[in-house]
Amino acid sequence: MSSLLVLLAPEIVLFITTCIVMIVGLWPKLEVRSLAMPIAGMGLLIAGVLAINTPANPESILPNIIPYAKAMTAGVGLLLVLLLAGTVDRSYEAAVERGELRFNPIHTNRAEFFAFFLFSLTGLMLCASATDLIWLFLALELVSLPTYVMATISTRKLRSQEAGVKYFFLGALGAAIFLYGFALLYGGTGTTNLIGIRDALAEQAASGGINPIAMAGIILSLIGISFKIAAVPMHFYTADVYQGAAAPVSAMLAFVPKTAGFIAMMGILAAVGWQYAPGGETLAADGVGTLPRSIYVTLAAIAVLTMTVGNVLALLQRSIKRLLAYSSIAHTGYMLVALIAGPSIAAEAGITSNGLGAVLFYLLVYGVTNIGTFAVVACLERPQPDGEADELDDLEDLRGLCRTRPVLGWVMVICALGLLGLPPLLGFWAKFLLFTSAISAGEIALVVILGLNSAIAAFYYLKLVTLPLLEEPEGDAPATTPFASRTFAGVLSAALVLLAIIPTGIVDAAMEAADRAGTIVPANIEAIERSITAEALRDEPTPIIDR
Amino acid sequence: MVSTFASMADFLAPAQASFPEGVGSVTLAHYLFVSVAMFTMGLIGFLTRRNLIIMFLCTEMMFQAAGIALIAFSRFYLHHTGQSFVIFVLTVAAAEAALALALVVLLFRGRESLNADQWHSLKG
Amino acid sequence: MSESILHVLILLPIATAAFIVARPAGEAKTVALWGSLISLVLGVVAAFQFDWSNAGAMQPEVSLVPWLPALGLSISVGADGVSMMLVLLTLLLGPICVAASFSSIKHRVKTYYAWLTVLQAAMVGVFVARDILLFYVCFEFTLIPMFVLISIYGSSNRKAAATKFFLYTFTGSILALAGLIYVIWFNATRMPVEAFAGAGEWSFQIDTLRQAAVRMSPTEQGWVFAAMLLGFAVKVPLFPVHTWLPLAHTEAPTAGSVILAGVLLKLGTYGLYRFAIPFTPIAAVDFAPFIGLLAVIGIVFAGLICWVQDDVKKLVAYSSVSHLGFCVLGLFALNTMGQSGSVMYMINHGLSTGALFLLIGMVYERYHTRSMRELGGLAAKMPVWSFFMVFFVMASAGLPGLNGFISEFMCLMGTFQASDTLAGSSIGATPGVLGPVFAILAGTGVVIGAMYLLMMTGKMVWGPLREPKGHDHHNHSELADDLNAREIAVLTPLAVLCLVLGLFPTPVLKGIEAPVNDTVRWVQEHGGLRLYRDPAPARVTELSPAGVVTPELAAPAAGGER
Amino acid sequence: MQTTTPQLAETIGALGLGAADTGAALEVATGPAWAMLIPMLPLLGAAIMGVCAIMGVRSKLPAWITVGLLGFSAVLAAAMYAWLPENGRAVSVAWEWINVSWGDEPGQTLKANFGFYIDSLTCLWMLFVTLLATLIALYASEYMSHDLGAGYCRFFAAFNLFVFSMACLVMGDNLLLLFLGWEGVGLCSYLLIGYHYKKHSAVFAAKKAFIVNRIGDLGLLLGVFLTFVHFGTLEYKDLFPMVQPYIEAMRQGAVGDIPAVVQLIPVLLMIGAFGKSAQLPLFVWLPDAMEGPTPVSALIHAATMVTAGVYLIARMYPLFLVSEWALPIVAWVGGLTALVAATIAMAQFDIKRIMAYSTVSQLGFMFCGLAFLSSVGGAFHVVTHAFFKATLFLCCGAVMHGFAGQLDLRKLSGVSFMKGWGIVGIAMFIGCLNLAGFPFTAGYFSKDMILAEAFITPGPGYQFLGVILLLTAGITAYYTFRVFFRVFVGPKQFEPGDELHGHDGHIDDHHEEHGSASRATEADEGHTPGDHEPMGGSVEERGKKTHEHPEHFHPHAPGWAINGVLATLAILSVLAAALYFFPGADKSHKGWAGGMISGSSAALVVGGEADHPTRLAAFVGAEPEQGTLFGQDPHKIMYYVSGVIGFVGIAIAFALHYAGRKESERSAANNLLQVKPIRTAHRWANAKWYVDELYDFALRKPLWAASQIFHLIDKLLIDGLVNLVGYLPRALGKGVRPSQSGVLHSYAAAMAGGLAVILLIVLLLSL
Repeated sequence: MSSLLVLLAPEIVLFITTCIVMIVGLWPKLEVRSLAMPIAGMGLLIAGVLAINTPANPESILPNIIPYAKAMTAGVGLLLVLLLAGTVDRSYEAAVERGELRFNPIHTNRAEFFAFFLFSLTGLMLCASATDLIWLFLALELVSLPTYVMATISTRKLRSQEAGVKYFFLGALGAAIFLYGFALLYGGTGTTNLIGIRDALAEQAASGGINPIAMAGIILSLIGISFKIAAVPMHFYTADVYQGAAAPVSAMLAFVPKTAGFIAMMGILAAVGWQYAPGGETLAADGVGTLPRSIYVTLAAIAVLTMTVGNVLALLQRSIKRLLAYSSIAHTGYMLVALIAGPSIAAEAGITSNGLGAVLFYLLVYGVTNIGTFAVVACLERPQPDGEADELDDLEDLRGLCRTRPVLGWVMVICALGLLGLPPLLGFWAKFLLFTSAISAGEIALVVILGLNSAIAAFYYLKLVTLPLLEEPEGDAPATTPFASRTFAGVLSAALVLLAIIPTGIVDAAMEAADRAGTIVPANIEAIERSITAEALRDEPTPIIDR
Repeated sequence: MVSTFASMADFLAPAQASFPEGVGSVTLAHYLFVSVAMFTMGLIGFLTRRNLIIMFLCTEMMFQAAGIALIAFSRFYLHHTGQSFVIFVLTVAAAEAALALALVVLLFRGRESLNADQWHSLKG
Repeated sequence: MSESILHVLILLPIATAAFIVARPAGEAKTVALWGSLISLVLGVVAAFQFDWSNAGAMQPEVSLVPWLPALGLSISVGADGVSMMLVLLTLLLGPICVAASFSSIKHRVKTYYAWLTVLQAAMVGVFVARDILLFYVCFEFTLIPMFVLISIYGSSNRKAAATKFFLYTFTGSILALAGLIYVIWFNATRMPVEAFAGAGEWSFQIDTLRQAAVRMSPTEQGWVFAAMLLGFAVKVPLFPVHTWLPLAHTEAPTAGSVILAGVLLKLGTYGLYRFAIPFTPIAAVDFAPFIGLLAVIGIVFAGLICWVQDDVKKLVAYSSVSHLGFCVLGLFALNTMGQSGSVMYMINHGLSTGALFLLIGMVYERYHTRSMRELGGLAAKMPVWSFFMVFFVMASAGLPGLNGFISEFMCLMGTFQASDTLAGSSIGATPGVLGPVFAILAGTGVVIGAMYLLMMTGKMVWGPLREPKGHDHHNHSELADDLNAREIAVLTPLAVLCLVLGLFPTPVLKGIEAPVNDTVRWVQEHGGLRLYRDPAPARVTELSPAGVVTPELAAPAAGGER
Repeated sequence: MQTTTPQLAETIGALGLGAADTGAALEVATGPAWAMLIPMLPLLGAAIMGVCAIMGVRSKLPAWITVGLLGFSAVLAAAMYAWLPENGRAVSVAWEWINVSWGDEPGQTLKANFGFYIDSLTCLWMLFVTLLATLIALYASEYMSHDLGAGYCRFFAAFNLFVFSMACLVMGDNLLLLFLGWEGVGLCSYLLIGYHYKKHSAVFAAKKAFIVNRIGDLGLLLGVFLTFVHFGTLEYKDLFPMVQPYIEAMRQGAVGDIPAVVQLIPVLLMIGAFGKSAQLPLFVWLPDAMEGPTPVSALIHAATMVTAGVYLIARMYPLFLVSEWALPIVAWVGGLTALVAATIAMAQFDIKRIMAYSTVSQLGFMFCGLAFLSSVGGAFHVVTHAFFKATLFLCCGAVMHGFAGQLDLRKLSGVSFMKGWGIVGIAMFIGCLNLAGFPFTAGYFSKDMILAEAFITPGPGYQFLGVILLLTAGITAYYTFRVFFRVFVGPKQFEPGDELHGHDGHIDDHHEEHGSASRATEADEGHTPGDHEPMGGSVEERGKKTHEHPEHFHPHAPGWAINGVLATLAILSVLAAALYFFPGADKSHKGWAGGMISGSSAALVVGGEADHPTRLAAFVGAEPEQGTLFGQDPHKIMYYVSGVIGFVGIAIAFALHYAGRKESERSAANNLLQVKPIRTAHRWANAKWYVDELYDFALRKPLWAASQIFHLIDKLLIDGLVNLVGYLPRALGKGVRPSQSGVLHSYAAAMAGGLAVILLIVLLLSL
């Protein structure tokens, strides 16, 4: 039990922080209320530090994932906290400040907003700790439910409410689907423990194929979770929600549920394993293989469709947030490729071939980079007739930004190039790992499609580069929000993207996190070891060479 | 197709023995059928109805379909995992319901309507 | 040659760029000029330190600065003869481009010079990279500065041109990356550790990967080659994927065009030379006729298109397509003559076409048009300009005695030689798959080259003076009618080099001979060219007592069998 | 290949032939370093001219420097001749030019030095090249004096550069250096033809010359490639010994033993020769090249550069000998060119153009000489032709200079009798006699050597070619004297040309103040851009612009430099005949040139002995037979035949163009033109048989159209495809966009549908 507490320490810290934030957020004194954000940050910091030192959990199907995943959550969470400043209650607080209104805890949103945010992150961390389908289900719901509220209340505009309604109802539908999938998976294997499921599935596969009910469960789970990661066919909400929600919330939506979804998918797929013979659903004799065929085909189709749909739709957008939403869909597709590739059997040869590690690293990079772009949107505003300033969300608003608001402009330029994956920025290394892992798994076709999609993506990312950097500004400089922390968040992420020169430790951590995931099916360990040896022995140089 | 169902039937065959005498003729397959039917009905309801509250109720129905499946499987395997899962599902469903109602109220204030089709200004 | 000097060559431009940004705009050009001049001096120092007697080997022997140890990535630099030459070319064009921009760049000066300098760092990085990822990083990074230079400082249609340039080359190079990664993976997982140093590891060292790559099966090689070809052919640009170039050239500012033609296009041919061919020799041999065909089509097709151009810059841009066709043809002759010629071509094209772009830029600054309908007979008004124009046109047309001839001759000769059919009976032939037919077809490009270049000269330089309507230089530009001292100073080094390389190319040829010989030998060993597979006595030779081989008597006998 | 290998020497010795080449070539001496000065002095001159231009020298200094340097070169050439040992060969290497190596075996190193090969053939050529260049530079010092300043410097820079290039061409010790010179003279020709760069016709002619030459050069280049590929070397000293076995095979009639590759080499090389020496079908550039200043026409386009083709064949003679096809092709091309060019020359009115066509025609003779296995005849004709044709051109130039650019023979008459024109007239007369082949002139002897061989050399249709050449000789005599009788004798009458001096060069200097724009506009109206102009400028066009002040015009008699040079050249032309008898070591019809040739690669045999028996067996088919003509020594017969034909030609010219002519415009010939067939023929010949138009129609226009089509293909199809590919994602996006309708239910339906589809797929997959 105590070991479990150690594993869950970050979540516990976050939960405590949440409680404090809830109270503080309702405090009558503005100074104290304002502490909600710093306190949330502190909590995240502590949780992150704790997370780094979390030991491996042998009971988890992804035994090493916790430190990395939770630290990543905390780290990106910190950036998000900076970004979230002033998202809600801005006009209300201003009115209170001016003395027009008296503070009334009923009318403030601050407490629940930050609390929900922390809850969501807690859920994300729990996802990483999950060893059981029930746990996973609860964690996923804990991630999602707060975000529904956050999207809805992020602005007082109707579009936020529209975003909320779409997000919530479709989210519930998605949740129902993966819940049903979980139920079937349980039915097909007789256990909800992921390791148990893994063993049961391996046993089934070895004795004539995976049980159809289990298979249906896996498929339904994956599709249901596709909603969280915004993959086809569950991606429809993405653009509408990101556009409707305030930019900081969109940034969060692009990271938190997506990460949760990917971690959940990794868990489920790890239970399935990547050791099936290509083209069949039996275990590969040498332990080197891929996902079961139907899952493989499903995921591959989803991956291809997701990146393509995301990119081609992003091409047409004028709204920055919509564009970024579609780009977020596309990135999901990219990551799916690595997920399909899985932890290469050649993992011993080099960590660069571990697809799960690549996904984990990509998630971090994507989160950071994406926050940079959203931060720029979050920092720019246009005064509205109704007094409440509105975000600038049109591409044209970026025109000449590097000249009028150099900091924001450059943040946009760097982060867009990072998303594009231009070397030597952080995004390139992330994409590079996707490439290596997918090629290691022999997914050449997927890699080529990924490459072509990156090229399509270049077109709209270039817009994000060209407009601020190269165009001459028109008219006055756009107004900026008075929240320095947002700018700081942007600068911070841009700096991270730019100073990609030393992500060594992080890559290491990501790879370590994914280490041994899914490769330790007991029934297969021996076969795999044998195959590795055979591999080394078998490979003689082709005859041409030594002449 | 045939083989799939055949293997399914194989899997379900011992189920009959596991259930108590009183409901002897009701197999796991029956429960699953009910569950699938509920899920499908929920889905169809979600797709066809426009009222936000009814739509939400439909998702609840889908949740409960999963619940039925879980309980059936739980009984089938003769352990409690599935049943405890259902407890959590119910909890979550309750939380969701609370949230849904709050949301619906908020939305109603915005548009004076509960028709889901009202919300289509964000698109493209 | 020390490793640090190469590091400095990469880092100095970046530092210069930072300095430019930090200083006021007025000082930008001075700083940039000094920075690039210092780089050039350092480059010359490096060239002196370089052990030319051992030009075939990468120098320094070992270079490893860890960069991303997690990925096994290091900053590993070095140069052999070929790299050194191309680095020198890059460094030479640096100050020239800076100085050529003094009068034409008036707004956003700091941005301009900063990007121009950063670009130099990336280009040097490409040529000295011994780590495949460092290469790729630099290769890709060149896109950004060029993109910025074109889209801010170009002419009217600049944005479309820049976008097209970026997307086109980016698409290609991503696929090339996939191919390169495949090789990396192959080495890491399919190579037994004992095969060679670095086998079975996630290594990014070009030398290591080359050894692994040739062990791939022909099919694998084919795919990897195709991927790399896509990436590099776009950059070259080879015939059907060339359409971005005329657009980019036409719209780019003068210095941009110079860099583009002078160095950036060479990244493609260098990539083919350094990666595509030695990595996948079997595929290179198999694909050679196909690529040869594309190159020949490019030579003729683009050459004829030049002939009907009105925009003189576009003409020179298309001529680049045509010229680079020779370069690619030489590479795929897969013999020393062709490949040395090709490397020479890279250098020479950089000098002469770069100079042509400079000249056109100078006229454009004065007249703000590049249309040969509006502009002509400038010899009457700009004799110095005309002298340089005719000079560089002749260099470009491959007039013997100037640099262009050496490389054109060698590429064609290499192509001609590379014939398995002839290799049996003729002692000067080498194993290869191109042969006389390709040389003859490409040779028509020489005539076509004369046609369009002289057409251009005839219109621009000779004939009665034609100036754009309403042109009055007094209110147009502060520039003198003819070239001023700065402009002459920009052109003179290029002209001198053209002459020197035309008359005394041997030192350079010897510098690139050793590495090229290594490459060729490598390709022939691993690519399965006929004579090496079967070192049959196809060539009858007899040793005289004096130890001198006298093939002449054997030749007719061997010939008679045909 | 520096040492003789015993076996090889033995073999060659046993063959008993080619010893002159092989023995010496394998034992190549080191030439004197000062021989390298012959090309380098002109190069230095070119550099000095550049300095002069930069310094703005506006005196005749450039000319004097040029004359001095070239004169020194000529002296050195003479010294080189004197230095030349008996049958000696020497190589002076200046520096290593190109060296690419990929192995140690023969044929694995391509080496080309900037080195100079000195043998008697080189000396023969360099002697007349440098001598003529010096004289013509002197002439030009006066002729170009209207253009003092930058133009003057430019002229002499190109002039010097030309001599340098020509020296490289002739002296180069390898084919690549020859090619350097080959293209170098082409460049100088381009620059000098286009000297009057403001004239469209000049620019066009220059371009045409360069491009047409480039076509030939491509052939030459391919020949060089093939030479290297087969023999593994480009250096003469290594190359020639390797050809010997083939020569032996040829001598024994074993043509089949000679690889086709080897037989192909000369065919490729000769394409280059045809281009440079203006033979069919590449002759069209030379007449247009007359746009250049006359000294240029004289030196480059008559005396020296155009003989480069002859030199090439002579130099590579061993290779030509071993090819079944090469020499017959050369013969027929040469013969037909001679005839065609002569017929065109008959109908021209521009005297420079007549001379140009005559040059083409005479070059045809030289080619025939080479082809008839009489390299001596070819070379001798080159030398004599160089002198008398230079004389003729310079006389024409003097006329042009004096009469403001007037060159139309209908507008000039009796020039010799005008004050100060005596020397010109006499020189012209001597030149004409030579060209017409008047007995005992140099031209007579050299032409006979070629004509005679036509009838005794076995070859495909050579006898018939001989007849053609004889006919051509008659025509030559006619058109030569047509010029003389029309222009230089007869009633004194003239109409000045439209240029005050030479061409429009110096007009600029005076009119600069009027502003360039107005002049440009004028020119624009007057001309279409050069590229669209029909090929060739014509006399008529020039005649359109009437002279400004005809009344005040006085012919500008030549000064001392022109007269001096003309006199010298005329004397030299006469003296050249002496070469035929000097040094007389050989049979009577060999002469000095025979001595020079026999010691070089162009030699057919060793020494003067055993001439006909060693004629190559391939041409004979079987047994070589002693050639005779009407049972006599053909050379002797030819003395009479060609003498008579020359007389006839001159007589016809006299009758048609001198007898009874009262004014410049009309002569007896005009009556003849009333006859319709003659008029038609005249019109066609005057229009140069429409060859230019044919090329324009058959080559240039289709190529132009193809280029336009390519341009369209590039723009629409290739780029269009690229753009389409670029547009595809957008199109796809537009197609997918409706799915993002913003309606909750459609999203839900799509999600459910997607779920269903995926489940279906999985179901199907698991079957």
